[in-house]
Amino acid sequence: MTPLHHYLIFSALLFSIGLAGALTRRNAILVLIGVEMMLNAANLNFIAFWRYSAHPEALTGVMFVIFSIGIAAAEAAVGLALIIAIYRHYKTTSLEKVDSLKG
Amino acid sequence: MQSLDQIFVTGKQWLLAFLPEALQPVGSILLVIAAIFGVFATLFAVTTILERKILGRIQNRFGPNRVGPFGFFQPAADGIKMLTKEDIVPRDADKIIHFLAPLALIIPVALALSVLPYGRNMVPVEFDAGLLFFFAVGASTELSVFMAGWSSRNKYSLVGAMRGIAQMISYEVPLVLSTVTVIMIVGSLSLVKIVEAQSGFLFGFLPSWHVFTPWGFAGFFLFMIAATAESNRSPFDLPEAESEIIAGYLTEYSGFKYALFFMGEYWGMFAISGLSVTLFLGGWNAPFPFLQFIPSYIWFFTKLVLIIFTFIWLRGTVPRLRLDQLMSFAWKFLLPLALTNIVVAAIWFFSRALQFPGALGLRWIFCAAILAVSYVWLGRGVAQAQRAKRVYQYAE
Amino acid sequence: MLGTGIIKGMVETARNFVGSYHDPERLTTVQYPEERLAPKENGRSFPFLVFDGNDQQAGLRCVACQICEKECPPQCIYINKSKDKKPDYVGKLQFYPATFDIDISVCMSCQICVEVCPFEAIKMDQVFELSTSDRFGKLLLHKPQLAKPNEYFHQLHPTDANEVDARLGEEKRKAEAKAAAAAAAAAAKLAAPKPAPDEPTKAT
Amino acid sequence: MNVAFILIAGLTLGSAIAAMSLRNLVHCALCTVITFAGLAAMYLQLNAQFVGFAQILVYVGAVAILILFAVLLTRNSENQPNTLLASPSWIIGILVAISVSGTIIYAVVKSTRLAQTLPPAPEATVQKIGEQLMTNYVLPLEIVALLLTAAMIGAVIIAMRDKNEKEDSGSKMITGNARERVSQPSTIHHPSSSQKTTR
Repeated sequence: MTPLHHYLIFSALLFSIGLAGALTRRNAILVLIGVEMMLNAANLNFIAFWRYSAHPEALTGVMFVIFSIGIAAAEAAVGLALIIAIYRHYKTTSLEKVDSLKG
Repeated sequence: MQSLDQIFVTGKQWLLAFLPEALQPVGSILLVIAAIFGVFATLFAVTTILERKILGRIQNRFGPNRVGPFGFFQPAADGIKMLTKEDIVPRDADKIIHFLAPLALIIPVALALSVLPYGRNMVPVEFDAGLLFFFAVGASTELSVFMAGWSSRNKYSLVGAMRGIAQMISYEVPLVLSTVTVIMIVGSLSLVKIVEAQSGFLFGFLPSWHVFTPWGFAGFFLFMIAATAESNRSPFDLPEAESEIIAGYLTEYSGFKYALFFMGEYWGMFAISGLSVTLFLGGWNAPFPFLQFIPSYIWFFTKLVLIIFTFIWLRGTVPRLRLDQLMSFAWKFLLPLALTNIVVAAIWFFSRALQFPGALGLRWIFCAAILAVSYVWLGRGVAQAQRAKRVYQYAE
Repeated sequence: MLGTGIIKGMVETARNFVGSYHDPERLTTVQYPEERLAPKENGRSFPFLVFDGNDQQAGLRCVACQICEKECPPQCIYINKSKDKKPDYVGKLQFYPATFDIDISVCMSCQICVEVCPFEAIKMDQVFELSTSDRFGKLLLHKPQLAKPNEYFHQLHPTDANEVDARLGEEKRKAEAKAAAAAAAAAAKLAAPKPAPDEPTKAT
Repeated sequence: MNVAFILIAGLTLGSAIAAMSLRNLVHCALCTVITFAGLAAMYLQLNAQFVGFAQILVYVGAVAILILFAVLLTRNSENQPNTLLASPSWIIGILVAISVSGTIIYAVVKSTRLAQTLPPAPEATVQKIGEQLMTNYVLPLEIVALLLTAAMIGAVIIAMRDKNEKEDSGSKMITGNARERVSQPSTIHHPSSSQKTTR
C-alpha cells in the first residue's frame, strides 16, 4: 500500500517540472506541454484524494478529472492551432520573438 | 461436453495448483501471456500462407506450393529468412526511436488481444471497461507509425507515416461510433457482458446476435469498413502503397524489426476482427441451439477465421483508394451513417416497450427503412463527388 | 447505388477462387519445371546460325558480311572475317566468319539481325533456360554453340523454314542451271579456239 | 510503498524531465507521451479504471499526435538555440519551480490531516460514472460538450489558411506565393538536422 502523501509528493514534483519547463523553454509548443503536465499533476491529486477519502462512492474526484481531461483536450487543440497560426505569421514559434502587437 | 468446453480453464487451474500460493497470480499471468503469444503467433503464420494462397487462387494462379506439402511450411521458410537477414539501420536515422517503433506497435496490440473473451470463462484480463481499454491501446498504435516514419529519415517513410496517422485518426471516429450502438443496447462496456447479451435464441432457434438487427447489421458494416482502414489493409493500404511510396513507414526496416512490424499489423487485424466477432457476431456463442455441443472457443476462432478470410477476399478484389476519396468517404459517408445508426439504435431500444403482436416486425422494418434511405442518399452524394472534376491545388 | 460494383467484383473473385479448384480456365498457371507449355511457332529468344548438311563448319550459311553486326541496336554481335574462302551452298566461294560471338546478356531479342541477313544465315532460337553462374563467360555464345542444323530450324519455325528452303532451292537450281549453261557454253567455247573468262563474271 | 509505484513514478518523472530538457522537439513530445502513460498507470493503481483509460485515449491517442503534428508543421521549431541555458530567466524559472515544489512537499509532509489509511476499494464502475454524468453532472457535461464543439470549430478556423489574406499578399507577389508552396514539404525536419548544425 502506498500512502497518500507519496502520491502528493509525486504530483508536486511533476507539477514543478512542468512549471520549470513552461518558465524556461522558449518554444511555444514546449510551454504548452509544460502546462499540460501541470494540469495532469493536478488531476492526479484529485484522483488520489478521492481514493483516500472517507466517501469514495460519491465519485467527485473522478468526475472532476473526467471534465478536466475533456477541457485539456480542447485547450491543447486551440493552443496548437494558435501556435500554428502564429508560426504562419511570424515564421517562428519562439515566444521571445513574438513580441510585437502590430503585425 | 462441459469438461471439453472448459478444458483450458481447468487445465490452467490444474497447472497453477503446482505453484505455491504466493506465486499463483504471477503464474496465471505468465500462462495467459504464453497462451496469447503462442496462439496468435501460430495464427499469424497460418494466415500469411493462407492469404498468399487465397490471393493466388483469386488471381488464377497457385499460391506458394513448394515448401513442404502444399507449401504449408512457407511461413517457416519466411521466418528463417526474416531472422537471418541483416538488420539495416540508416546512418542518419534516429536509432533509439527506430528501434522502439516496432515495440510500440506490438505491445499495445498484444494488450488489446488480452481483453477479448475467447470462450466461456476464457477472458485473459476482465475489465469493467474492456471496450474502452481496447480503443485506448488501439489509439496508441498511431504513435508507432509516426515513430517508424519519422525516425527513418526517409521521405517515403514520412509520407507513409503521415498518411497512416491521418487515415487512422479519421477512421477511428466511425469505428468508435459504430460500437456506441452496442454499448447503448447492452448497457455495458464489458466485453464479457456484451457476449452474454447475445447468448439467447430468438423463437428458440434464431441466434440473437447483434448483426441480425438493423442497427447491428449497419454497425457491423461500418465497423468492418473502419476496421479495414484501421489495420491498413487493402483497399485502404495507402500508408504502405507499394506502387507509390515503396513500403511507406516500413521502407527502412529489415530483418527482425520488419518481421515484428509485420506481425504487429496482423495481430492488429486479429484483434479488431476478434472485437467485431465479440460485438456483433455473438462472440463465442453457437449459431444454433443444436450446435451448442461444440466448445465455445472453437466457435470464436471459426468466426475469427471467417472474418480474416473476408479481409483477404476484399484485398484480392478492390483496388486502392485515392487519399481524397479515402477522407471524403470517412467524413461524408461513414460518419453521418454512424450517427444515423445511433439514432436508429435508440429507436430500437425504446420501442422495446411495444408489445402488440407483430411489433418486432414493425420495429425491424421501420429501423431498416431509415438506414436504407440514408444509405442510398449518402451513397449518391459520394458517387456524385467521385464524378466531379478533380481540382488540384498544387499541380496545375 | 453505392457498393454494387464492389459486390460484383467480390462475386467475380469468389468465382475465380472456387473455380480454380475444378475449372482449368480459372487456373491458367503452369507448374513450370514439371509442366511446360508447347513452344509457339513465332516465339523467339536469341539468334542462332543455320548450317546445311552435317558439318557445321562446311555448311554454315553465314558469309561474314557483317551487316547484322552493324545493324544490331545493342551491338551484341562480334564477327571476324576469315582470310580464306569456302564454297557456299551454291558452290560459290565465300568468306566465312572466323569468330562469330553473340553476347546474349546484351541482346534484346529484337530480330533485326534476322531481318537484314541476305543469306538466311541467322534465325531466332527458342531456348530460354540460359541461366548460369558466370555472367561474363557463359553468356557470350561462340560459333560452335550458335551453329545449329537446318533441321533444328525446321523444327522451330516450320513455315518460315519451308519458305526459306524453297527460295534457296530455287536459287540453287537457277545457279546450277546457270552453271550448267556456262559449262555447256564453256564446252562449246572449248570446241572453239577462244576460251571465255569464267570466274570473274560469276563473282559479281 | 510498493515497487510498482516507485517504478512508475521514476519512469514518469524521468520522462517528464527529459520532455522539458531535450533539444529535439519530437523527442520531447515522445517523452511527454511516456509521462501521460505513466500517469494513466497511476490512475489504474488508484482503482480509477475509467479515468486511466480515458487518459490513454485522450492524451496518448489524441493530444500527443496533435503535438507531433504541430511540431512537424512549424519549421525550425525543432532546434532550440544554444543560448537557452545561459539566459537569466532559466535560473529564475528553475528557482521558482524548486520553491513551489519545496513549499508543497513541506506542506504535505508536515500535514497531520491527511488520511493515513486506505479505505476499501470503491466501486467506480463505468455504469455508476455514467449515471452520475446523466444526473448530478448533466449540466457540466453539456457545457463541456459545447466547449469541445466550440474549441474544435475555433481551432479549425484559427489554423485554416485565410484565403483573402493570401490573395491580398499574392496579388503582387505571385512568385513569393509559389516559393511558399514549393517550400512547404520541407517544413518537416529530421533528427540529424540538429546534430548537423552543432557539428
